[in-house]
Amino acid sequence: MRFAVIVFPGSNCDLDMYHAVKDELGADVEYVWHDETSLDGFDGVLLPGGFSYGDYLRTGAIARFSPVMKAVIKAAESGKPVLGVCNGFQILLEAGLLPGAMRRNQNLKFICRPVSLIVENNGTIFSNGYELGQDITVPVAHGEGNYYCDEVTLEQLKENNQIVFTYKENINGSVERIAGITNKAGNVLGMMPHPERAVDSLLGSNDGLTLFKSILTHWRERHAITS
Amino acid sequence: MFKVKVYTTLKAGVLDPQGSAVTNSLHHLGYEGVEDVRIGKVMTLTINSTEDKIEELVKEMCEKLLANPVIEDYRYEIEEVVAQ
Amino acid sequence: MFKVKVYTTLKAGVLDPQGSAVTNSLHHLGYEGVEDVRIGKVMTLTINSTEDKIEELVKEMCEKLLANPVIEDYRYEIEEVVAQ
Amino acid sequence: MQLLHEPSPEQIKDLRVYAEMGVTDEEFALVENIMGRLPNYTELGLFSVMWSEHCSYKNSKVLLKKFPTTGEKVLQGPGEGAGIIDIGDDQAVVFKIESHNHPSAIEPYQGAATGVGGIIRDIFSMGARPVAILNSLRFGELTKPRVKFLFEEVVAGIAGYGNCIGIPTVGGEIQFDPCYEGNPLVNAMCVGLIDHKDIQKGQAKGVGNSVIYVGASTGRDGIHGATFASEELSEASEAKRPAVQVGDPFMEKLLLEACLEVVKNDALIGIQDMGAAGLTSSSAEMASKAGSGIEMDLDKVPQREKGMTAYEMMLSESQERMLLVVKAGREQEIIDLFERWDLHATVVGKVTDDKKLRLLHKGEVVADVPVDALAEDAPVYHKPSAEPAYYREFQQQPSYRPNVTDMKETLKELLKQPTIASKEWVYDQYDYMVRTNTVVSPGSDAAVLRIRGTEKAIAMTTDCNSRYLYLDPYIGGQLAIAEASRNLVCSGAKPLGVTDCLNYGNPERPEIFWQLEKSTDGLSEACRVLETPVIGGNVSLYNERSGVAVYPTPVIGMVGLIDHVDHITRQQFQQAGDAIYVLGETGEDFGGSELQKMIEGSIFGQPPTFDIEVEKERQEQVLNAIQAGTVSSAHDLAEGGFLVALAECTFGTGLGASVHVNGQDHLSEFFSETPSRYVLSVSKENRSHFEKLVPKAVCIGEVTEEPVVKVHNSEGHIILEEQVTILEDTWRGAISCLLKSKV
Ligand SMILES: Nc1ncnc2c1ncn2[C@@H]1O[C@H](COP(=O)(O)OP(=O)(O)O)[C@@H](O)[C@H]1O
Ligand SMILES: [Mg+2]
Repeated sequence: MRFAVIVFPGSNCDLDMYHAVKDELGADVEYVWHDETSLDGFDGVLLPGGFSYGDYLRTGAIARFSPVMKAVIKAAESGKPVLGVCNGFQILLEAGLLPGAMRRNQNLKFICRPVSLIVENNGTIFSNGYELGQDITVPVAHGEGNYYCDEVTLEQLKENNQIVFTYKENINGSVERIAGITNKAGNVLGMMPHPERAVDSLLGSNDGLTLFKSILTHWRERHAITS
Repeated sequence: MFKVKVYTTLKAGVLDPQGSAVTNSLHHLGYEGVEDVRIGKVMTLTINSTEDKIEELVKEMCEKLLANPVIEDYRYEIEEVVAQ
Repeated sequence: MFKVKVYTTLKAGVLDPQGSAVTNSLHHLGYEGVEDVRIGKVMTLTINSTEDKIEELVKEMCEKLLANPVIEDYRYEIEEVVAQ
Repeated sequence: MQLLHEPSPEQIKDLRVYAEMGVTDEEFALVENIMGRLPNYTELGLFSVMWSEHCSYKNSKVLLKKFPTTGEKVLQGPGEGAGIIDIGDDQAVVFKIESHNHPSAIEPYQGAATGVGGIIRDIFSMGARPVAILNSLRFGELTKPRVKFLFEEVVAGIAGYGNCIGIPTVGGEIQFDPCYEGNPLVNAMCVGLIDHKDIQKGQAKGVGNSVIYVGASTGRDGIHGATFASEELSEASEAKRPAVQVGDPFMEKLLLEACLEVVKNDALIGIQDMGAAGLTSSSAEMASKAGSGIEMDLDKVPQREKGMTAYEMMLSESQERMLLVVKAGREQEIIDLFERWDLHATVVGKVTDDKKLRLLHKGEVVADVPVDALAEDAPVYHKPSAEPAYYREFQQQPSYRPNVTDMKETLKELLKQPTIASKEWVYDQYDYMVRTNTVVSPGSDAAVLRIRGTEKAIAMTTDCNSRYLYLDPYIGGQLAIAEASRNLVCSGAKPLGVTDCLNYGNPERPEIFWQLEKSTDGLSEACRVLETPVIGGNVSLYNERSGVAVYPTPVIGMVGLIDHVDHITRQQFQQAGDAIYVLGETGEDFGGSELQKMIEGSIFGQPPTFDIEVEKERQEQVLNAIQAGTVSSAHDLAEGGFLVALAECTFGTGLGASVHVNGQDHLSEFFSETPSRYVLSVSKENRSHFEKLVPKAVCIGEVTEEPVVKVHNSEGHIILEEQVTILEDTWRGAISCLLKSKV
């Protein structure tokens, strides 16, 4: 399986994502520059965290016009797994690939620390390796992770089982403690916590590695069936 | 030449963490009468264009980039100015 | 009851990285005519007061909290409204 | 400072216009002499910034000479953007600390943010990849609204810049004391990694090569910032302050990545950031170091504002700009490389052989000045020095002993002091994990980063207990170095070298110069004994407000090498049943202690007694024991003394400690701040090996399952007992509690 890590001007967790996939997951991975127009040849797309375009105007607002985003949308539509972490999540929201929007954290401060997440849905491409209801430790590092959506959208998220992770404690004010959601089709996941920072116990936790392994497992299964 | 002001504000009903913080601070400072503060952005654009479709243009920029329709409302003011 | 709008903008000469980023982005989107964007804040305050010194009050709030006089200019608009 | 007409050279002399720029009569005469004519306004501007204390170190140079700056592993000592030390495998660490005190006093968010931005540029302009940021902060007491504001904004500014650019902020230190109220200190340190082959020098070599400008365009912000930083703060200085510089971390992220690509290109000859005195210092220093000259056409300099004069452009301190020297004929390659990062590089001049800095503007030569005169020939002063009266008085006082009745309450009160309390409120706002190398995050004695692709790790810390320096700058100076070094040793690292930031009051006052003199003596001596050469630093003088000078505060940044990640050690206890040892006898040392400050509201008397040789011996033993794999946790005893340190070892672990004290002077055993002491925990199987390596360590008890701190006396009676959660909550919540309180 071959992953693309998209690099926007101002991305700064691209390296972490790259190493998580390459060194810890052991899969193929390449950086893809924001002005590329094709993602053909990649089986999965990773939008890393950081401050694309300085997070100026609104987080993710400027990056979503990068040429590569057309290819990301195409990949999403074709059913490939697309994972947006932190700023990557914010870009997916601005691009309309996921519903809702981000506001500044309730206490208006950047928060960086390992937090407990609850796995709300382990039936997705991204979470099949977790137990339902499992309590995992994954770091957050964001200033605008206060997820918002209107009530209608929230109902839909629940109905379609799109909420994958919630915070055990509401650290930032998010609606219903939402930490990560998928699109309706289930192949696009956006999450504020950083699974790529939790892949090596030397650095505290490797609970995030399961997420990457889930993607790989899913891909292998599908591949085994179709080939 | 146009001077355009675009105002974006959070939609009614969307909780505004920054606004709440300012309200609290104002209370702390003794301005108890302040019931509510909402914070938005004002963007001042200088546009070099003789276009008569300036309004359409501005609207387009707002919808595409300057505002996020999921949580924000916007309005604008357009003023024609003589270039110095 | 008053509805007060406070506008803060960066002083002339103070770098506005946000504004530059938006200008560039608009250029990329094909709006070449946009020469400059400066980004400021608009704060909408609802103040429950019958005070006739409302203007003084608002000025004080701006100086103390709402604006950062070192890098920002501010102005305000005060409108008296009938409470619903 | 916008003038409709710049004064003529004659007017400058006759009306003493130079005085407004901080140039003295003697210095002006010197300039006239060097030039062989009267300088024009622009030329005088160049001299005034380059000869300011901030750029020339004219008042501190004589003292800096005393520092040991060489060593087997030193690849680059003072003199470039940052110092460099070899760590083996053809890799090296690059680090430097710098102050941004005055800008932060005026506009704390942007002041702190641009301070971080500036120090990062120093590191990547050496060709190194910045891997960590640290800081050292000083504020007044957290009870005043203005202090709270400064504190919150400074922290937000550091976070805002570091988080956005994606370099982890992994450590720092903060002290609160009334002497910093009007003049807070904001020092930022950056650490980078480099392969030996990539080391750059800021030199303008090769006649005809091109001078290239890249980064943000030049505005009127920060004009005369260097001069501003070389004066005391006052109401008057606030009025004439330059337009505040606003940081653009996004621009710097692009610059950083692009420059790290450029240094791999052999078309690059030299590169330097535009820091203090911007275009002036970068061009003059690059030329001076290379023995060449530079000619620049200011019309080509990207400008943000209309109608800028040569003077304004040369003195602007707009942020996020770099100056490069590139081989003639290969400019386009470099320009294209920057273009890929959305950065516009422009050729603004060329290297000449006449050792002059020549500036053209609108077709005319507006300045023609010898570069060495600017960069090298600033006057050097040896200011008069005088022992202050307070010092004599303190020395004569009897040794201070506090009056304490309730030990447990005292411990809790100490844990609440903001200088001791958890700094979680602060570092929660810093992304200390980005780039996923941070093994020991903020909250231990030193931060530790692994070096990817090797078994090694580096440890880093900033330290300075300025109270000791105030009481005795010589001993205090030694203590600052010793503490930094001890902190590295506790994390399993061998200290490599020092960067220092000397924050003092007005050196023109003999008592202040005396402090500078004595403390640099102490620092130098400790560096020599502990074999930690000074490879760079920064001097910030004139830290005064309304005649009140800050305590002498030479902040020490230190980096150490851990030869294997297995040796990384934390201050927290690791498992129940481990034996707890204390290394180092306890004396009656309360002068300048946290307890004295808490009880008396001020500090006086003499600082702790200190023996640098003993310090060295213990550091070596502890490091040996750690490297032999016998130590589970290690923590040094600092502010607050033994009980505070013991409690800290339990925090965040869910464990407790049961210990006994043998002496009769419980007050000293609990709270004295005798230096060179450690609390170590050792697992059962390692005890005998450990005791051989650290023969003087005394076993005082053990780590317990039950989360309680218990202290017994020599008869076995419990003399102090408290739940860890109660102690921990007090300690963890103290700062946010102070910030919320309305007092
Ligand atoms: N306190 C100090 N101790 C040792 N070296 C110092 C000290 N202060 C300044 N230096 C050295 O003097 C040189 C010039 O310093 P500085 O002007 O701050 O550098 P830059 O031009 O990069 O800002 C640097 O190499 C710096 O490391
Ligand atoms: Mg510098």
